[in-house]
Amino acid sequence: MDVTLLLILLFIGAVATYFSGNAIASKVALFFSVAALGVSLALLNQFSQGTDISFSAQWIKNPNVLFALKADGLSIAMVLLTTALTPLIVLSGFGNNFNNAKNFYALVLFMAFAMIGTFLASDGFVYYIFWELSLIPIYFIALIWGNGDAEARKKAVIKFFIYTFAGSLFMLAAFIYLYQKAGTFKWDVLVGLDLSATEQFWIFLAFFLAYAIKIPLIPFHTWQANVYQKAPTIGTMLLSGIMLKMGLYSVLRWQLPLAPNAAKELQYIIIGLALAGVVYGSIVALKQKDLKKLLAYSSLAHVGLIAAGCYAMNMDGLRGAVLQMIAHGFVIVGLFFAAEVIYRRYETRTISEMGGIRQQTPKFASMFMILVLASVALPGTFNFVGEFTVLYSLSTENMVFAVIGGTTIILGAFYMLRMFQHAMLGETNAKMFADVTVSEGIVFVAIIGFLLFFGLYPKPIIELITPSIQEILVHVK
Amino acid sequence: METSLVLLLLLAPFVGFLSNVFLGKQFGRTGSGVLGTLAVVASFIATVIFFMQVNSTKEAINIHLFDWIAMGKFSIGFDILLDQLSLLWLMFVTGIGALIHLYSISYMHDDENTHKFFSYLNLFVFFMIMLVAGSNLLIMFIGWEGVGLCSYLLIGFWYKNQDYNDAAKKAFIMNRIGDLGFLIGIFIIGYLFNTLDFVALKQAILAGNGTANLALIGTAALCLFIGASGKSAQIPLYTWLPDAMAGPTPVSALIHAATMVTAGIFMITRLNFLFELAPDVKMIIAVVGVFTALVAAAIGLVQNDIKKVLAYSTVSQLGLMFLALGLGAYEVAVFHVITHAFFKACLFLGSGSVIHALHGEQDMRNMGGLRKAMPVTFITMLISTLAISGIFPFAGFWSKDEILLTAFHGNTVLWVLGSIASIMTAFYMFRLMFLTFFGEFRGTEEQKHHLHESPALITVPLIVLAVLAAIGGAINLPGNNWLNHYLAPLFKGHEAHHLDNTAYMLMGIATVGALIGIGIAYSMYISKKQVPEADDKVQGLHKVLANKFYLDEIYMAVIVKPIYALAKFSRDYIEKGLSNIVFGFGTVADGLALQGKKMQNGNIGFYLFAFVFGLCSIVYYLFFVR
Amino acid sequence: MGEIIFYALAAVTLGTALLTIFSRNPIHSALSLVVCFFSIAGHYLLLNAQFLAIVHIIVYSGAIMILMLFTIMLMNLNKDDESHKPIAAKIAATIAFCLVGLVLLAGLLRTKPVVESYYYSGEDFQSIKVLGKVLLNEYMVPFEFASVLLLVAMIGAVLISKKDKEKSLK
Amino acid sequence: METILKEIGVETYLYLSALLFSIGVFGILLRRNAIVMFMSIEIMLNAVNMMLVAFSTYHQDASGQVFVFFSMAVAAAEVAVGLAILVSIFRNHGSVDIDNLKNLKG
Repeated sequence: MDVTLLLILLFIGAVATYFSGNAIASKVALFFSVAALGVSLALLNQFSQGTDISFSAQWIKNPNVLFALKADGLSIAMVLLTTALTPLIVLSGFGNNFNNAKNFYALVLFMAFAMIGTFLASDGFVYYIFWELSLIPIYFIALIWGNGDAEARKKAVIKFFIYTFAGSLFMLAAFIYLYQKAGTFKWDVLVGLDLSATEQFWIFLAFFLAYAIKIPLIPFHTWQANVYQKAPTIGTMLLSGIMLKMGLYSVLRWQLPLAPNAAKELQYIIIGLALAGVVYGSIVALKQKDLKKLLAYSSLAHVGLIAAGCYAMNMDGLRGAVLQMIAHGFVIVGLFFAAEVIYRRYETRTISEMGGIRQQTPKFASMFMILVLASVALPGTFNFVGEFTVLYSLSTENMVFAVIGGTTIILGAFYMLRMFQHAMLGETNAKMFADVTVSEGIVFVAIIGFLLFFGLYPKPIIELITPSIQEILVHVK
Repeated sequence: METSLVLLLLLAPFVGFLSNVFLGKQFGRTGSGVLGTLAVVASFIATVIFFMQVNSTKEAINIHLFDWIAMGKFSIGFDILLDQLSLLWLMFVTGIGALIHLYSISYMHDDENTHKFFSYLNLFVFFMIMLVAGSNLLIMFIGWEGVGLCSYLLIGFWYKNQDYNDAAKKAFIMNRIGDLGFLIGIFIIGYLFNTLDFVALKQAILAGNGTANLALIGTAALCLFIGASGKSAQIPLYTWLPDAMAGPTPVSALIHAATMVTAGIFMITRLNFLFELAPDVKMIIAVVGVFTALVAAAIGLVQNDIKKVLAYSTVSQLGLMFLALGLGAYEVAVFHVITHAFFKACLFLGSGSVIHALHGEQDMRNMGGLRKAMPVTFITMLISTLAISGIFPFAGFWSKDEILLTAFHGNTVLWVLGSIASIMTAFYMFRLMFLTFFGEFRGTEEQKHHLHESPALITVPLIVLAVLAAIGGAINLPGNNWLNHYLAPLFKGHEAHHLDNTAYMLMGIATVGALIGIGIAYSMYISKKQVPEADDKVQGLHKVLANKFYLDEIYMAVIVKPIYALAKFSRDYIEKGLSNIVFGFGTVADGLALQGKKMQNGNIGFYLFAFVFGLCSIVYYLFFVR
Repeated sequence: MGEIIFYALAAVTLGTALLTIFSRNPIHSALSLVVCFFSIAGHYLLLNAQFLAIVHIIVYSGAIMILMLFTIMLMNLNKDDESHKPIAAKIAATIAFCLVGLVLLAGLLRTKPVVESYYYSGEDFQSIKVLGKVLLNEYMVPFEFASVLLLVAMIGAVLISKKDKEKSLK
Repeated sequence: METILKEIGVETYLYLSALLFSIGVFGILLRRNAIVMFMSIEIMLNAVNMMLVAFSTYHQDASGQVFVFFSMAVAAAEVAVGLAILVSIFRNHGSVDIDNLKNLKG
C-alpha cells in the first residue's frame, strides 16, 4: 500500500459524487472522505512501522518528469490535516442545500485530491501541477455557490484566481530554470544543486511571490478577506483550513531547501513582513463588521506568525510552524463553521445584528467560546503549543521579533473577545436560535476534542514531524 | 501512591468542573454547589496530607506526569512540584476556596446558572493548583492563563449586562498584556539556561551557569515582573481589578482578593534566585509596589461602592507585598499574602452578606446601621477590618509590621510612603465599617423591612475566616518565626529581624498611625455623621480621586482610541489602497491594451510602414550588428 | 558590349518601374509595368536563363498583366480619380524608400569580397533539359504542390469574385 | 557559354535588384490604389527573382532558377486570388482605395 491509493480514492470519490444524485451527493462525499481518512490513518500506521509508502514512476520522458510522491513525517502530517478536515468540512455542509449538490461535493473532493497531491509531490513538475490544480475547484466553488452580489463576487473571485495564478507563474519559471540546471525536477536532486548567490536570490524571490500570495503575507493579502466573505463557508474552510497551509508547507519543503542562503539573506525582511502582517491583521480585524471578514483577518494575523516561524529557520521555528499550521487549520474551520451556524439561523453575518445568543443556546456558546479561546492560544489548547514554539524560536533569533509577534496574544484576545461579546453575549436576542443539530455538534466536538487533546499531549505529532524537519534543516544549513 | 494523590489534588476540581458542566442541571442548584465544594475539599485534604509529609521530611515532591512540549534544545514535561512554597499556597487556595464554595451555595442559590458558576469556580481552583504546583514555568503559565480565563468567565458571569462583559474583557486583555511580558521572560530564561524547570533553574543559577549575561537576566526579571503586575494589579496595569467587581461577590473574594491576584507574588517568590541577580529590577518592584499601595489607598479613600473600596484596598495591600518582594523579604511577602487572604476574603464575603441582605445594593451611602440586624457579619467584618488596619494582635498587624520593618531597614523613603498607605488603609476601612454598620439605615423602607442576618452557610465561612484573621499572625510571630523556618530551604539565607528597640518603636508608630486613621474616620462618620456627597457634587482633589486619577480615561484616550482609529483607518483606507494597487496592475494592462488597440487603426499605410521599418531593423541587425 | 546592353536594360527597368508607381492612370502604370517585365526578361537572357525568360514573359507580361488590365478596365479605373495621399504618408513613403535602399545597398556592399570571385566552368546547368530534370527529380514534390496551389488559387479566385446571391437579390 | 557576369560582376545585379525592390516599397507606401499597390508588389517580387537568377548563374546551380519558377507560380496564384478579392471589394465598396478600407481597425 502506498500513498497513491489515497489519491486514487479521492479521485474516484470525486467522480462517483459527480455521477451520484443531488440528493445523496453529500453522503457519498462523506463516505469517500471518511474512507480517505481511514486510509491515511492506515498509511500513518505503516509509516510509523517503518514501511516505505512513497511512490515513484517515470511519467514523461522529455522533459524528464517523475510521478514521484514522497511521504515523510511532514507530508503525512499535512495529508492527515487534509483528510481529517475534509470529512468535517463535508459534514458541515449537511445543513445547507446547495444547487447541483453533486457538482459541489465533487469539487470539494477534487480539491482535497489536488491538495493532497501538493503535499505529497516530490517532483517539482508534479508539485506544480497539483498546486495549480487545487485552484480550479475553489474557483468554481466560490464563483457558483458563493453569496452576496454576483458581480462583486465575480470580481473578487477572479481577482483571487488571477492573482494567485500570476504568482505561481514565477514559481514555474524558477522550476524551469532549475530543470535547466539539473535535468530533472526531483526534490532530492534540486535541493542538492549548488546555486550561486544570485541564482538563489532570484529563485527565492520567484517562490516567495507565489507563496506570499497564497499564504498570504501582507501586502499580498488583498484577495483574502473578500474571497473568504464571498465564498460559501465550505469554500472558506477549504481555503483557510488547508489551502493556506499549502503555501506554508511549500515554504518549508521547497523554498527554504532550494535557496537557503538567499533565505538567510532576506530573513529579517521577510520575518518583518510576516510580523507586520500579525499586527496589521489583528488591528484591521478589530473594526470588522462582518464576522467572516473578521475571521479572515484573524487568519491573516495567525499565518503571519506561522510564516515568521518558517523563516526563523531553526528547529523550533519550523516545528512550531507545522504544529501551528495544524492547529490553525482546525480552529479556523471551527470558527468559520460557527459563523455559518449563526448564519443559518439569523441569516446575517453582521456582528452588530447578532448578540444575546448565549442565552438561547448555551451549548453552542460554550463550543464557540472554546474555539475563540483556542484561537487566542490559551495554554492547554493545541494552538498554544504551536504559538509558544514559534514565538520562542523568534526570540532566539531576535527578541524584538518575539515582542512584536507576541502582540498577537494581546490583540488577538482583543478582537476575538470583542467579537464574541457582541455576537454572543448581551440581552437575549428576540430572534429564534435553534440549538445545534447533530451533524453540527459532531463537527464542533471533533474539532474541540482534537485541539484539547493535542494541546495537552502533542508528543505524537511532534515525533511524527521532527525527523523530516531535521532533514529539511540539513539542507537549510 | 504519591502520583495518585497528586492526581486527586489536581483533578478533583477538574472532575467537579466537568460534572457540573455536563450534569450540573440534573444535580439541581444545591447539588451542583455541594459537588463543587466537595471537589475542592478533596483537593484540600490531599494538600493537607502532602503538607504534613513535606513539613516532616523537608523534601520537595517532584512528580513527572508526561512529556508535553519538545523544544529544540530542551523539553518541557508536565511535571508537578510540591515543595514548601507551593504547598503553603495550596493550603490557603484550597482551604479558602472550599470555604468560599460553601458560602456560594447559599449566595448563588437564586441564580439561574448556579451549576455554571460552580463549574467555573472549580475550573478556577484547578488552574490555580496548576499555577502553584507546576514544576516549570510553562505549566505555571497554563495555570496563569487559565485563572485569567476563569476570571474572565466569572466577571462576565451575568453576561446579559454588556458593562460587565466589558469589565471581563478588560480584565482578560490587561492580564494578557502582562502575560506577554511573562512569556518574553520565559523565552529569555529558556534561551539563557535551556530549561524552564524551577529546580534545574535554581541549580543552574546557584552553580553560576548562564548567569554571565546579567543585563539579559535583568530584562527577563523585568518582563516577569510585568507579568506579575498584570496578574497582581500593580501600576500601570491595575485598573482591571476594581472593574472586576462586576462579578458575583464570592468571585471577588476568591479570585480578586485571596488567590489569583497573589499569583504574581507567588511567581516572584518562586523565582527569587533569579530576581536576586537583578537588584535594579528589585528596586523597580519596590517602588512600583509602594506607589501602587499609595495610589490605590488614596482612591480607596473616597469610593462609595462597598466592593470598590475593598478592591482598591486589595490593590493597595498587593502593593505592600510587592514592596516587600522588592526589598528581598520574600517570606514577609508570603506572610502578608496569607494573612491578607484571610481577612480580605472575610471582608469580601461579609460585604457579600451585606449586599445579599440589601438585595444587590452596593452603595454605602444607602446603608448604615446594619450592626443590629446583622451581628455576625458585623463582628466578623470588624475583626477583619482591625486586622487589615494593623491593630494588635490581629494577623494583619504582624505581617504589615514586618513589611514596614523591612522597608525601614531598606529605604526610609519607602517606609514613610508605606506607612502613609497603611494609615490611609485604616481610615478607609473604618469609613466603610462606620458607613455600613453604624448610624441610621439610609436605604428604602422596603429594604429595611427585609433586613436579616444571612443563613449559616454564609456565616460559617465568615466566622472561620474571621478567626483565622484574628489568630493567623501566629504562624510567624516574632521570636517564633515558624514560617521563616518553614520556607528557609527556598531562600538564600535571609535572617529574620530581631526584636530590638527599633522594631518595638516601629510597631508603636504603626499602631499609632492606624489609630489616627481610625480616629479621623470616627470623627467624620460617627461624631459628625457625615455621609459622602453625591458623585456630581465632589470637587477638587476629591473629584480626581473619585475618578481614579482619570487613569481609565487616559488609557482610553492614549491607547484604545488610537488603536480603534488605526483599525478604522486601515480598514477604510489602507485595505482599499492595497486592493487598488493590485487592481492597478489590471488597470495598467487594460490601458496598455487600449493603447495597443489604437495602433491597429486600420491604416494600411501605417502597417506597411511599420513592416518596412521592422524589415530594415532585421536586415540591419543581420548585416551590421551580428 | 554586354555591359552596354546591361546598363540600357537596367535603365529601362528602373525607369519603367518608377513610371509604374508614379503614373496617375492605372492603365499607364500597368503598361509601364509590362515594359518593365520585358526588360527583366532581357536581364534573364543576359544571365543565360533562357527558359526562365520565356516563362517570365508568358506568366508576367502575358497572364498577370493581362489579368490586371482586365481588372482595371472592369472597375473602370482608367481615369485619373485617385485623390492625393496626405503629405505625411508621402514623407513616410520617402523615408521608407531611403531606408530600404540604404540598408539593402549597404548590406550588399559588405558582401562584396565574396561576390568578386566569379569564374565560369562552362558546365551546362540551366538548359531546359537540365532544369526539367532537376524540377522533376529533386523538386518533384514542391512541383506537385505548386500545381495544387494553382488549382486552389483558381477555385478561390472564382469563389471570391462570384456575386453574392442574396446580396444581389436585395 | 559566357554570361554577362564576366563583364559586370554579380554585385551590379544586386544593386539593381535592391533599387528595384526599394522602388516597389516606395510605390506600395505612396499609392492608395490597391491595384497599383499590387503592381508594386510584383516589382518587389521580380527584384527578388532577378537576384535569385543572378546568383543561380553565379553559382552555376539550377536550384536558384527552380526557385524562381516556384516563386512565379506563387505570384500567379497570389495575383489571381488578390485580384478576385479586389473585385469583390470593389463590388461592395465601389472603390479600391485602401484608405477607405478600415475594417481591421481594432
